[in-house]
Amino acid sequence: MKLRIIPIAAALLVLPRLVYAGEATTINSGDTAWMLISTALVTLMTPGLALFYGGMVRRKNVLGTIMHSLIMLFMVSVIWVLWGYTLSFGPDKGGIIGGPEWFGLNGVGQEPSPFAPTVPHLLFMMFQGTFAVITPALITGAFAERMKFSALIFFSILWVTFVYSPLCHWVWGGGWMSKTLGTLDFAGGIVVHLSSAVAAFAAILMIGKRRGYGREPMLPHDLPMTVLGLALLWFGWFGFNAGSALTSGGLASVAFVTTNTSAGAAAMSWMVIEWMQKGKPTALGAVSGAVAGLAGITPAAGFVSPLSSIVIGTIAGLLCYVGVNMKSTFGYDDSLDVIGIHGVSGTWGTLAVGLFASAAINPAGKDGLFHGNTSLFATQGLSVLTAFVFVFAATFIILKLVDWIVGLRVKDGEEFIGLDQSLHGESAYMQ
Amino acid sequence: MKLRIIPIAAALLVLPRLVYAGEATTINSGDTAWMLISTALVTLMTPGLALFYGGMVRRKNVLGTIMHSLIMLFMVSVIWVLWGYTLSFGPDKGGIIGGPEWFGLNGVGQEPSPFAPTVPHLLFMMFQGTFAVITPALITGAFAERMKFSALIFFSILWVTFVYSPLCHWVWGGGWMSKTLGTLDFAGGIVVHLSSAVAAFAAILMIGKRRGYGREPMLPHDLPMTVLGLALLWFGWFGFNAGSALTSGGLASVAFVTTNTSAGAAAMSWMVIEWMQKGKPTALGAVSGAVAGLAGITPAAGFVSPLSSIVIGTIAGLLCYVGVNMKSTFGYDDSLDVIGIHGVSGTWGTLAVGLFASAAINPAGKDGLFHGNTSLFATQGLSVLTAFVFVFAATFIILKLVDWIVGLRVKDGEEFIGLDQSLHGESAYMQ
Amino acid sequence: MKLRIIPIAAALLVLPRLVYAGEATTINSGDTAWMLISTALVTLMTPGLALFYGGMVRRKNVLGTIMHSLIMLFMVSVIWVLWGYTLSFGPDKGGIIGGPEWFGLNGVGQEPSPFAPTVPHLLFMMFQGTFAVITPALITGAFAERMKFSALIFFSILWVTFVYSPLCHWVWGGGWMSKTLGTLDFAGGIVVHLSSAVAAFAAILMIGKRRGYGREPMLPHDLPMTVLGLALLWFGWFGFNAGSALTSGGLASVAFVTTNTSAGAAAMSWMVIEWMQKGKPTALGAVSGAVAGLAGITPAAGFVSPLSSIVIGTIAGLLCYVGVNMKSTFGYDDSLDVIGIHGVSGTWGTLAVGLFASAAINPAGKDGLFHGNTSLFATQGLSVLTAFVFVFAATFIILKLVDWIVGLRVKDGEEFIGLDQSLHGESAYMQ
Amino acid sequence: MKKIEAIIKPFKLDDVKKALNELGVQGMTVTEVKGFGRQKGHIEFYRGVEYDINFVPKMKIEIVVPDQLAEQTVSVIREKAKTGEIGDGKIFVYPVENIIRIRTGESGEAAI
Amino acid sequence: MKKIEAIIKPFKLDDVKKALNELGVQGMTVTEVKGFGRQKGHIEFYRGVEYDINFVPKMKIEIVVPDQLAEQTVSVIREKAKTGEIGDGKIFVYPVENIIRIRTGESGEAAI
Amino acid sequence: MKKIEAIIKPFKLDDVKKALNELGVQGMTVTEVKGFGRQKGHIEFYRGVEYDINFVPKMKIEIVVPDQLAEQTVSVIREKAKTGEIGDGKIFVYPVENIIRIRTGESGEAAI
Ligand SMILES: Nc1ncnc2c1ncn2[C@@H]1O[C@H](COP(=O)(O)OP(=O)(O)O)[C@@H](O)[C@H]1O
Ligand SMILES: Nc1ncnc2c1ncn2[C@@H]1O[C@H](COP(=O)(O)OP(=O)(O)O)[C@@H](O)[C@H]1O
Ligand SMILES: Nc1ncnc2c1ncn2[C@@H]1O[C@H](COP(=O)(O)OP(=O)(O)O)[C@@H](O)[C@H]1O
Repeated sequence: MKLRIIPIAAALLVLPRLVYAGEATTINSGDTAWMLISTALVTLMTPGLALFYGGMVRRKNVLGTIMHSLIMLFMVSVIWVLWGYTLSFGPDKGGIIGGPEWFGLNGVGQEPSPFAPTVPHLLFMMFQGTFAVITPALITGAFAERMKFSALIFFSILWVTFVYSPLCHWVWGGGWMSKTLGTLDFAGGIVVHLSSAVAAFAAILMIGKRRGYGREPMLPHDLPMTVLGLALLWFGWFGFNAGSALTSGGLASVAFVTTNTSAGAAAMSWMVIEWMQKGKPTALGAVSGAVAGLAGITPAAGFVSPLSSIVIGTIAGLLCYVGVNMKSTFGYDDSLDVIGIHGVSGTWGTLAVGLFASAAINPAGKDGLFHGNTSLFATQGLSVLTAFVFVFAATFIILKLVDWIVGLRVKDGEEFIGLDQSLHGESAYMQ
Repeated sequence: MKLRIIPIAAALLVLPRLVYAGEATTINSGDTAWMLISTALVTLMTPGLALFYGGMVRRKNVLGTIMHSLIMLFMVSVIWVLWGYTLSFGPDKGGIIGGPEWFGLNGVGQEPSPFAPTVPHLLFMMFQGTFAVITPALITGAFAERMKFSALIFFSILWVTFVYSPLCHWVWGGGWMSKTLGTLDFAGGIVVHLSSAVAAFAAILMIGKRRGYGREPMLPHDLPMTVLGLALLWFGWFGFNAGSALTSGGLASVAFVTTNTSAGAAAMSWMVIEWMQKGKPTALGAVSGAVAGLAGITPAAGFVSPLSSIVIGTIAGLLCYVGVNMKSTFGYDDSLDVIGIHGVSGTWGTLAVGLFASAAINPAGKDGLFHGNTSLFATQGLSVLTAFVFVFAATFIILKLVDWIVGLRVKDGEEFIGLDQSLHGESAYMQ
Repeated sequence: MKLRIIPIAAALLVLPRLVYAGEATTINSGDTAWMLISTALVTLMTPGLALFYGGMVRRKNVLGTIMHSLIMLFMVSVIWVLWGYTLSFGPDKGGIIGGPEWFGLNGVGQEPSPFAPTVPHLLFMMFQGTFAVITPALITGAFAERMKFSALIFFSILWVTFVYSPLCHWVWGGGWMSKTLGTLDFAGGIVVHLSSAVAAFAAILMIGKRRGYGREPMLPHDLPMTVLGLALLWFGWFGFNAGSALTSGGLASVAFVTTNTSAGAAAMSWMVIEWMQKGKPTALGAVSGAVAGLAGITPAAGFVSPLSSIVIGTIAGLLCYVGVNMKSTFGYDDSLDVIGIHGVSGTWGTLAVGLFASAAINPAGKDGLFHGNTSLFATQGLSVLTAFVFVFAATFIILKLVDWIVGLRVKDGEEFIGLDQSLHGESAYMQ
Repeated sequence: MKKIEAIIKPFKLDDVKKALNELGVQGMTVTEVKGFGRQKGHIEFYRGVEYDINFVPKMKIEIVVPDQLAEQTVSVIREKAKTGEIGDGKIFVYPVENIIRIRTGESGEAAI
Repeated sequence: MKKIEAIIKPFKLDDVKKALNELGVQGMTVTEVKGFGRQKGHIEFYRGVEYDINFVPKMKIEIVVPDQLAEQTVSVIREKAKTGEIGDGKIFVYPVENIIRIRTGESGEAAI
Repeated sequence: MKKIEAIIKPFKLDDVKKALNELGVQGMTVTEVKGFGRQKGHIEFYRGVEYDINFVPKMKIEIVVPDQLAEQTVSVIREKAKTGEIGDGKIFVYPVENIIRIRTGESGEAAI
């Protein structure tokens, strides 16, 4: 057990506390309280995302879009218990995948987790489960307003099993990325944001544009709903990032502060550039910037100082502003900008770890370029590339398969009427 | 003091920790942190329910429906401090009711709670108060869109005093059900869900159908609001169920995992059966299934394994799907399906404890049928029956009284115009 | 270090625990867990306020109003890290202001906070930051629907720097008010509610009424949104008030209970008086009453008993009901009643400390009038007056300056079209 | 051909529609409108301030019918929309010069 | 009898209504509509993309009046709805063949 | 002058508007309406109960044109709004007695 913990300590951030081996085998009630609530917070992010996305689509597709996220909460919650957790965190098989030993949570109980020794194993499992829930939900923004519901279900089952679980194992579960390459990803720059955006990219290539894209306006039908979604996301992100400390204490506090600061800085930088370029600062721009800042700091949250997080956030806001504009340049239809926001900021944040990380902040981390260590930046860059290639290829194959079995896209008539009525047989609003 | 704790340990789940009597008299900061946030989470459930219900009614009744829930938060918060807590948890009088000794929280302070020895007594009081708030709020779904507001207020005062408080005492406060019968109810299958549904049943019989029920369509006016309500309910339910461990640790983690898993499984099973039977999986169906799964696991959350929770949730979703369809069969008007969802799943979950409970999961619990103990199932069945009879009779009498004093139902004209305008003098939406 | 802590103990409420000097220098994981989540809760209040306010304005101004609050979350989050925290809590300079030593969080790290010795300094900083975020957001209700966005930004930067930071230092950061005067303000009756309302008062005098005020109806466009806002505020207020205990334990529990009870009582008292006076209890009235009760108990939450909180809340509801009606009497246009609600209840709550405080509840507090100590009431009254004069004068000067530089008010045409379209170039709703 | 336009109480819509279908009227177009007339609105309160909401929600039904059906249509609406209380609404009859069915291009009575 | 239909700027509704009441016009029906005309819409931005919102919200007022009131009604509306800026809207006058009050069955001018 | 009123499928609005502009029609007024006709609605499910939503959302376009433009306007709409499937809608032509531009007071064809 010990042998497995040490090598992955960097990624897992099981802090100095680990050093006191004697203590490490006891559940700590304060750490557990923080992980319980962090897990609840991350769970809330998925419906938060449903509303964030739901407000941005047209009125006829709001329930369909919300269901894209909710189905992950429903389905992946069960999958994770059955086979997702053991594939991701089960006993390592050659650095590639977790073994099937913990299928159905066999052997995963109330005892201290091997990954977070002051917290019950079941709780660590659940915390990680919430990440597996939200990652595929993020992807759905790319093909909103045109994906078949049955296709989405097949796709998600396969994607969580064959893309998310291995990648998660490589980075956090004791696999080769953290062990051999030394990748640092505090809370999911690669595992969550980059991976969902690369999957989105593959999906967009396969599924094509919405009917009338570029000709008809496709405007958000309810921006206050999107603002509400952002509120829940921001709130939940404290669990996501500060919870990734896996303990309650100084490191969680650092991650909390960098998360909040980066989000604020990114929202401001998006607003300022939009104001300068378009003459008006929009609410949608501001909340998009905030998400950019939250996603950007995610891989770095527990490795950098608050001042660095201002820089990381500010740049995340600017880059994602450019990112969403790429859409017009290249003419693809990424409905809700998964690539422009999560792809860009996930990549930026992962590289930023290589620049700003400081071992003084987190002894389980490393120093980055600005603290005199050149190698980490290369490691991070290589990790991004590897993840890109793997996720793209695997997602592409899965989508081909699903397309072949049930078809990815709704019929023209269904798309026209809207997914709410055609796929779900309901109207979101009456009167 | 000790004498009182031991017999009710089963219901209170004051874990192994209790064994170390010396330690048990100290406040634990981690347990307290978890109970503080759990209490906040459960408090949030009542406005969550307001939105869940509010989205399902017609546009003209949304504020009226929201007020039905909010008034409980406002009013029962005060009642609980004054007399509710002492009736429920005050020094036991013959197994029937708590004595008046703690009226106005006299003697209830910052010292360890007799029911949760690592947590301040005031905090245990408040945690329990949130349950007393939401239970009558659940009932209001049954008579939505036609109940008089003054009648609701009278009814709730009486119901919390004469139905909720005794029942709560019997099951959790050291009364006869837990002490003599040995009922297990982890977080409120009987006390909350069954009791609210039985009260709903009595209310429906008394108040009759909505004007035009069965002739006019009465469709949800804003389903995204209902989805938001579900999000807050699911989030808050972690406090409800995992908070019912009364400590931060392994047991809370188990309850957390079973809660989330059951909810996911139930949402899926409802969706699947609806898809098969009606050809389309609806969003309202999915979120209804989720509530079925959450309510279904409530009495069992800290007694069963995650795998059992998949079974419990799946069956809860199916049974409640059948449950809401009973309405059409029998022709009663349970506006928002309190019986079909909370009644069915509360009953199922309570019985399921008798099937799936495992003393290996929770030493303060017992083994159920599938772990070789036949008696628990009978106990649970008997508890359901007893609760049914008591709640039905008592609620019926209270309603008769209220009807006699102020009348239960709004006038035809008021119902027609809608409660928002006729009872509250406002419109929910402008333009 | 010790020297600084002792004098401000009253305001900071670092409880008996402090006595054990040895223990006090260690981070406590339970206290930290509670402060982490409390900080997240208070962060959520600002978007909660955005929705609370957003629902009350006309449809054409909802995004503009939401942005008024969000911009504080974005901007003050960064300002606080850079210079706000050090001005408020940095090494004291003559009781007037914190020194610049902690600029950019220099020297503020994971070690125990001098203000909350069981919690990392960074976390205490962040917790306080959330208060600095929401206070200026509260002000914006006064000039909703007519303020220039650029003016708001300038105003907020100056206000947080020159009004909030000094005042916060005086009361909580070791400045003269707590040290010399002995002011008690548990969670922000003066620092947050009174100060925002006085600033609102100055702003209203400067900016004038909305076009058509008094002639055209200016009705809330979406009251369920306001109810949702209240739900998030109430939920977050547990972090605000119970988090202000800075530890997880008895004191946090007291503050939690008084907060919830006061809110319930105030909502009821507003509803009852409205019912008696206007014939109908409104939903907007009830939620306004709840906010009155929450704001009213804020300065007293950790100093008074639950029974006292019923009295404080009840009176807060009644006073604020009268407070919002002053608007009609005096004919000013406080769009969303910042004065009538936060001003009235902040003042009442601060004075109520002088009446109801009990050293038996909180040894770090004092006894009030009803516990036989006359001096505290005078202290509290004097503190209110001082704060009023300072905030009014300083805000007035800042507004003059901003008016002179960019102008406070949008053009007539912009106001007429609505801020969403004219300032932000978007529509909140489509179709 | 005539255009019959009726302003009715919203909850009467279903009854009117059913009766018209029985009469053989197949198509109609319905709009939500605000009515001002003898029937007054109501008072609402927002934070103590009273507002006079002086319109009443109504439904406008538009039906184009051949001349010979006009009278019957009017009397069916009159009968079904009537509650006898103030605010029941009005029926207006207008001349129509032509009508064209978009799908087929038919015009005149054939297009109805 | 004439039907006067006016497309006006929404914020002028109250003034117009008041003036018409003073003239003795008791009833009217109002609908929210989208106007396309000389007055152009505006630009909105969503994540960097510019959209041309090319309609303008307008209010449609419909009033049926006896012939002798028609001219005055038109001129009252014209006066009260005017800002002098583009987009003030139009007034259309149509013939009405009959009008029936649902509540009483009265018809013709008596029903107005 | 004629008033052309068309009930069309909502997604055809843009095409129709563009074509009319090209024809020289500058102004029009659009309202969201519910259509009842041969095209039936659809079924929705709420907690297992089936509801027949029997109206179809439509757009109503109103355009007042000089007599000589009427025919062309009608045929442009017919062409552009047509999908060939049931529910394409109808075009009604009504007489207009007068039209006044509020801003200038012009009346008759000059005001269009
Ligand atoms: N002169 C009118 N022109 C247009 N619509 C009218 C006119 N008079 C009444 N209406 C419409 O008819 C509705 C009902 O009229 P009202 O005077 O309230 O009652 P009643 O129809 O019983 O006389 C009004 O709300 C309005 O929509
Ligand atoms: N020919 C027309 N038919 C129907 N409605 C029209 C017509 N022309 C204008 N309108 C309506 O009148 C409104 C105002 O017209 P517009 O050309 O913008 O300004 P103005 O009335 O000052 O000439 C338009 O928004 C539209 O609703
Ligand atoms: N007699 C009528 N009077 C008014 N509107 C009508 C009439 N008939 C049809 N409509 C409108 O035209 C729409 C289309 O008519 P429908 O019968 O469905 O198809 P089609 O136009 O292809 O014959 C209807 O939804 C309704 O709004």
